[in-house]
Amino acid sequence: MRNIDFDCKVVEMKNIIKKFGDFTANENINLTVHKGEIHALLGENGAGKSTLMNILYGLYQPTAGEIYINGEKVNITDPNVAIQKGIGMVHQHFMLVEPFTVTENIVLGMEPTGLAGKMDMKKAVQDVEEISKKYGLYVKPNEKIYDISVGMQQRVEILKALYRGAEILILDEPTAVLTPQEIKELITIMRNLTQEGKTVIIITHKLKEIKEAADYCTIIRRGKHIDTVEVKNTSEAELASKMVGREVSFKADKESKEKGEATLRIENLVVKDNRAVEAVRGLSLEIHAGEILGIAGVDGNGQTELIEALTGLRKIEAGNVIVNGKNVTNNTPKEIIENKIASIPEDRQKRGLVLDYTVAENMILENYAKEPFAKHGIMNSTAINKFAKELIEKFDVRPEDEKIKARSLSGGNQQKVIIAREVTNDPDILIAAQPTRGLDVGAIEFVHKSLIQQRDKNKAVLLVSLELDEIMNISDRIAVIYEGKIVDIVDAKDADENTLGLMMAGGGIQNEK
Amino acid sequence: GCGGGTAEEPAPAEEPTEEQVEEQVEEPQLKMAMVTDVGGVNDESFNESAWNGHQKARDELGFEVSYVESEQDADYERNLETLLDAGNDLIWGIGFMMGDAIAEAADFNPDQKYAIIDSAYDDTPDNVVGVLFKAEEASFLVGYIAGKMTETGKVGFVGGMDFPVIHGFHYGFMAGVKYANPDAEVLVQYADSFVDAARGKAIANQMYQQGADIVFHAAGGTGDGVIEAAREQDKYAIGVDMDQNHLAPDNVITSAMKRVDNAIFMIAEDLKAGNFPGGQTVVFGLEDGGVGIAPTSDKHVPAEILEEVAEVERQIIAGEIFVPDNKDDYDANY
Amino acid sequence: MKSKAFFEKIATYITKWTFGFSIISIILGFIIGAATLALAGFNPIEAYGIMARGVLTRPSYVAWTIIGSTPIILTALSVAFAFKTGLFNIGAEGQFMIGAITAAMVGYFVELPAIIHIPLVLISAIVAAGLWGGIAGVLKAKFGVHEVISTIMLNWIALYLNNYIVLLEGLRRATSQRTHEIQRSASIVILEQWKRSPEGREWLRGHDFFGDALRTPLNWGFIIAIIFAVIVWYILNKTTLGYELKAVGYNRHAAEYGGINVSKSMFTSMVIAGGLAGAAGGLHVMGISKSIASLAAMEGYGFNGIAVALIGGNASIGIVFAGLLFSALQYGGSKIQPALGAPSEVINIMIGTIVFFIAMPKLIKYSLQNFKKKRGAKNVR
Amino acid sequence: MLDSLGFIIGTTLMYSTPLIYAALGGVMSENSGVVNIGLEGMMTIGALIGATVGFYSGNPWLAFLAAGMAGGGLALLHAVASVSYGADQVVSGIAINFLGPGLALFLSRIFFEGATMTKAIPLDNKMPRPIHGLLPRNSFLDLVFNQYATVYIAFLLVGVVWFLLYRTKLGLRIRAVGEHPRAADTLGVSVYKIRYLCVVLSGVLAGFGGASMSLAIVSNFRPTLISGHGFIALAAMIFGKWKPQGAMWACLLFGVSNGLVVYLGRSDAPFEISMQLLSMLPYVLTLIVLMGFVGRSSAPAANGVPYEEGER
Ligand SMILES: Nc1ncnc2c1ncn2[C@@H]1O[C@H](COP(=O)(O)OP(=O)(O)OP(=O)(O)O)[C@@H](O)[C@H]1O
Ligand SMILES: Nc1ncnc2c1ncn2[C@@H]1O[C@H](COP(=O)(O)OP(=O)(O)OP(=O)(O)O)[C@@H](O)[C@H]1O
Ligand SMILES: [Mg+2]
Ligand SMILES: [Mg+2]
Repeated sequence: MRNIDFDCKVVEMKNIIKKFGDFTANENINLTVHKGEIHALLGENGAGKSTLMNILYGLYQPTAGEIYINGEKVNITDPNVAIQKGIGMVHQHFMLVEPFTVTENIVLGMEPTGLAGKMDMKKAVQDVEEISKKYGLYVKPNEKIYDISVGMQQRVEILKALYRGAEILILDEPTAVLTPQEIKELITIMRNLTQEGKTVIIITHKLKEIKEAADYCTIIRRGKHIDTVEVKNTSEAELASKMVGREVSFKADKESKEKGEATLRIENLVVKDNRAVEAVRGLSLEIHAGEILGIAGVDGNGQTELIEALTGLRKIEAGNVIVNGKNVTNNTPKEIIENKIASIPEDRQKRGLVLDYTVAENMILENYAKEPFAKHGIMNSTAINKFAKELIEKFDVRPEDEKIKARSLSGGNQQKVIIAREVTNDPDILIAAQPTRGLDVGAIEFVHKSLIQQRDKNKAVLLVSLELDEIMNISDRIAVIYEGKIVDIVDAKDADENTLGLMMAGGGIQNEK
Repeated sequence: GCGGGTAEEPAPAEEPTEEQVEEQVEEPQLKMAMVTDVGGVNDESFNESAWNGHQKARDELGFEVSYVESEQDADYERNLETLLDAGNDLIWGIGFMMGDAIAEAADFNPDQKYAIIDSAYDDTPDNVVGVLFKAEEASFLVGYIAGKMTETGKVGFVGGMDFPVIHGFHYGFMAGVKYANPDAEVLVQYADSFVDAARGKAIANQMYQQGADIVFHAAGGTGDGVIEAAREQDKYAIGVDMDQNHLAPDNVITSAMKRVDNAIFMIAEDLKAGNFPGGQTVVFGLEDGGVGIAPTSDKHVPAEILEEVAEVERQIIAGEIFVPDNKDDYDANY
Repeated sequence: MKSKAFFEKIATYITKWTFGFSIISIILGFIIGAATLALAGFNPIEAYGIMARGVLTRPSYVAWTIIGSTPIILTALSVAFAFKTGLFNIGAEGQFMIGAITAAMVGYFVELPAIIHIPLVLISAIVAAGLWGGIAGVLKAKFGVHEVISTIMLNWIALYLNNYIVLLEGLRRATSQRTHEIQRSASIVILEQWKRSPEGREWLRGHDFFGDALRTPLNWGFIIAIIFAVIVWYILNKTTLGYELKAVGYNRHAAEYGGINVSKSMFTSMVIAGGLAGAAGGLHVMGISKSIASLAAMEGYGFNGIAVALIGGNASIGIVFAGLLFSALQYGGSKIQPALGAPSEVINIMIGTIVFFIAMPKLIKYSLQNFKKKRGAKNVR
Repeated sequence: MLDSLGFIIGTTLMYSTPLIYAALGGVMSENSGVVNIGLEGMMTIGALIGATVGFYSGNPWLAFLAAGMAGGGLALLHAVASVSYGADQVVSGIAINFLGPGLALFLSRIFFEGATMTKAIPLDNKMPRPIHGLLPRNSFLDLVFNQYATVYIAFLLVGVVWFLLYRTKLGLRIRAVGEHPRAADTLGVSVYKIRYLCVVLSGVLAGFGGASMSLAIVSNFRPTLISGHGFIALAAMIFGKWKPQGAMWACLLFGVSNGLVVYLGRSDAPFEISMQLLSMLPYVLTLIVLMGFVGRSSAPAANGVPYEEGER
């Protein structure tokens, strides 16, 4: 049973105000957390959650307001202070040094040292193994970060905090990248921690998790404190409406539909990853017109490589990709696009947008050389801007200005720009990779609608996502990918979370390792 | 920037004040000025020597003198013009690189007197004097000294870049060595750089290692390395253009001097005397002290050798010894 | 109190204006330069006076400044073009030399009527240097060789190539280390024949302005440089090529995803950059030097080009003005030597300072913000 | 034959030494995420100060340290700009390359009556040659090992820098700051302090490099003494993939090819080859090696990216 000590307020944040220039991210926010409690912070993107926690962790200085730790007023000038006060934070965007080992990442800043400032690696490794055992957070101390799964990376992040003796643990959107199993594990871990008398503050958009894990939940909207509720006597719907300020529908409504013939055929495809290891190993798949095929799988099972291969960004070692009967294996991205394959890349800022180009310029990334945007190599800005205006209008991109740089758009709006562009290309096949990562319910609703529209227009949609709910929500068929192979394909109707999760984790199939 | 970007060096701070002082005391004086080449005025070489000549003219003939330095090839013309506007009576271009620029300027300003060091014209304009030096004669003398003083029978020559002006030093030296010591061997290597001291040092080291005990350089900054090698190996080196003994008092036994200073001073005298040799090419050699060996030579070179050198000098002046300044002449005669 | 508001206006205006920072940096550069001069015991006012007079007070002075600005404007355009497409072209220096070598050869060996000869020489210089720049592009695209290394190496190779070619028999002028002068038909000096002719001299003696201006090898190079500046601006901002190259420069991954051939773009970009620097070298030979000489060290056109590009904010117009300023500083600086005997490396110190402050607009922004109200200052963290 | 080999090795060491210092400087600075193309300028000021202090004090070690400090001082400017004021590091580096030589000449005039060439330092006041005279003159071993102290120190420093970067906690922090400053920041590692330290150190090393020219290879400064060495060192550092040992090998490659240029160019060489063409060897060789054997070199992830503490 939970053991919250209500007499001991470990964290009290009073009337916190944070301004960035003229932009107010936090406006008089109050937050009280008791010892041993799991406290959820809920809010849309940009509501001010990370900002608030960054203030608690000393990364930002509040413009106004007071902070009390264990009843004592503190002035957290920088993370060192926070660490002294027993605060640890796992950031929304992982703070891991890729080429470093797990151990190096964990001990960085508190390295065990011998004489002449020489690092005592042996001791460091021992320490890491010790705490990872203690809290049941399994990691490989000597692996480099880029060699380990996202799940393990997350555990490394948590260990970083615990290694510094954190009593209060802040987790900023920790589950965004985890499988159902990993999420369950995480929840158990949080429970264990609270059993140990530690306190957990978790930021998330996922109401289900809040219901499952949290004791209390503070809702923030547009930087303002809306309410703090005891989770067990609230419903997900209630939380959601508090968060967005209106009712939201969860189930994406789509009427069933007969699928046409196979538009995209993938025949035992083999693709290598950056380290020249086979990531996709003889994968075969068919996607039909008028269906959404969802690929479910744990991150790092070849999804990225599969998509890059399909879009011509990565060399195909063996196998074929056939589009409308035409073999496009190892075609250039340009040729692929001309063969009416469009894609929403998983990393919108790396692949999807030229952040220093205007929204308009980004809207024509694939068609810049085509009429009416250009003629004989000369660009026609009026045509381009006109086109951009229409899309901004149609896809409700905010702010409504085609001349601002994509960089200054918010995550969700950046995603809208990409979707607008890709959908407008009127492709036969739309590949969507993690299309809703980091977006809030509102934005998610929109993305899902657009995907379903494509399907209803009798296009083939390939959806790759780590969010099992999303897959189950909008796919017609679900293919589970594991270690570069499709282990099984099921109809969305008769799919159930646990069996899928099991397959994603490599269960259900004998021949492995 | 990288490389020659900063090879620019103007007058010492105290210069102008002195000039102004003189301006007050002296009545209307002649003005003479020079444009250095990209080497800059403190190049320990002909630019510096030329400036010394100017200063001598200032101190002894009461000239008012100044100079402009060039950073790039392209600066020559406009620097000449800067001096023109400054109202100089005579403007010097220091170095063959300025040949074209001087001709151009002289053509446009027929009333302005110009002179150029190390360059001659097929038909020299009336307002220009070309000044040439028989560097080969001085080189012959130091070559003679080297030939006499070498104990290993091997001496070396390090050239800056492989082109005519340097060939004078090269073949004059070889001839001198052979004249003094027919079976002495001369190691020759060009550094293809006037700035790479490390390479000069490496080349000299190699020569000493191959048994040479005296190395003569005509290689500007690269020569610093040659002299350095001599110091380290405790061997002999021969300097060029100016008396470079001060760089390594124990090792630089002599220098093949090109008395640009004398030449400039003499032309200045002519100018003052009102017989400026316009339209001619004046060639300075041993005869008129335009070239010669360093005064400090007696520190290392035995007196009897110096006496022989004096005799050789006489013979060269008398035309009894032929001194080559290029490969063909050398091959033909030695 | 009123002045505060006033400063605030200025401050906000300047921080908005593209070249605002450059202007301030330039002013700061002059201040530091003055301090240095004073340190060396010279009267800065006097020195700057001489510089100003030495650059502005006569047609020929202005002409010299313009002449001097031509090559660095072009090398700056070269550097800026590469910058825009995400490449750092330290190689303008070598590309300049290749352009000059080519021009000297084509200008001397080929004999044609000027109307054909001039374009021919210029184009061959551009092409040769373009290919030279392209080498770095290929090395980067195909072998992943960092363009900074390759262009540095190529500079030195070009230097020795220059010295090799200058001394080739047939091209070299007897008893000298210069090549033969290019044919008159390849010269772009304005009215060259005429102003040498007796009647030309006669007329010029009568007309002070032109007489003075035409004493200099005033040539079409500057006009051509301006034209190139416009072309560069046009390519980068109005053409699909520019769109591709900039996309690669900003985010090669997105460009690749958008179907742009990244390797090809890098090559193209370096070719164009090389071509611009080559034009500088070519025009230099056709307009001023008429021949090339063996070089003891690099002349610095490329490196000065980098500075000019930065001062000009990598924008075409900016570069034209920065080039003129740079040239004026160098030319004016050469005049404080004979006049005052003041050390001319003060000029380099000034240029360095200007570039230094241009590197950190933030510093300027912060100091300006101190004019603004406390609140304004606090938000900057 | 053996002597020729000895000569080439000896020349290689002489040529490589100044480059190694400067390249190590680059390694320090860029591993902490600050691009440093100002090495040339820092070497130049180092060379001038080294020669000057060496001449007046007669104490080479004092001179060497002074040169380091001079380089460090100039680097401090670079640090202020690129660390505190988020400057474009390339731009500020270029500025350093104008300021360094400018200042050097300016100071030279002050110290040497208006001359930009310093007076020669007597042999005994130059850097010592630890084992000078112990070995028979121009014997193989003598040619190889009878080097100035600066040469030995250079190679020693390669080891030191390697140990610092890969074996100490400071090194771990430096590399963390270079790879992912935000991560280091969130763990309470001060990105600014680390970067200041590294940039200044890089200047000190570059200053040493300059001094190793003016105190050992020759014994005076002239404006052309440092002509491009800083840029070659920069290339060597990239070539060496931002690692001290890698940079060292690159510098040695460059040195050996220069040794070969001199060796092959000697008058009794088996074949006749134009010195100009021969002089291209080091640069051509570098390019070929890069193409063939080295391939893509990858900088520290955050190299050149200004970091602002407390921004997202
Ligand atoms: N350093 C900053 N400078 C300016 N604005 C900022 C900064 N950091 C955050 N903001 C803005 O403050 C608001 C709150 O940001 P914050 O990251 O706290 O949102 P969030 O609730 O964490 O959203 P998400 O769910 O997307 O993480 C956002 O609009 C963000 O753009
Ligand atoms: N570092 C920053 N500096 C200045 N403004 C910022 C910064 N980061 C974000 N902003 C601005 O704050 C706003 C919100 O940014 P944010 O990335 O938090 O989007 P969001 O609130 O998460 O919206 P979405 O749900 O679409 O992702 C955007 O308009 C963005 O321009
Ligand atoms: Mg967001
Ligand atoms: Mg957040």
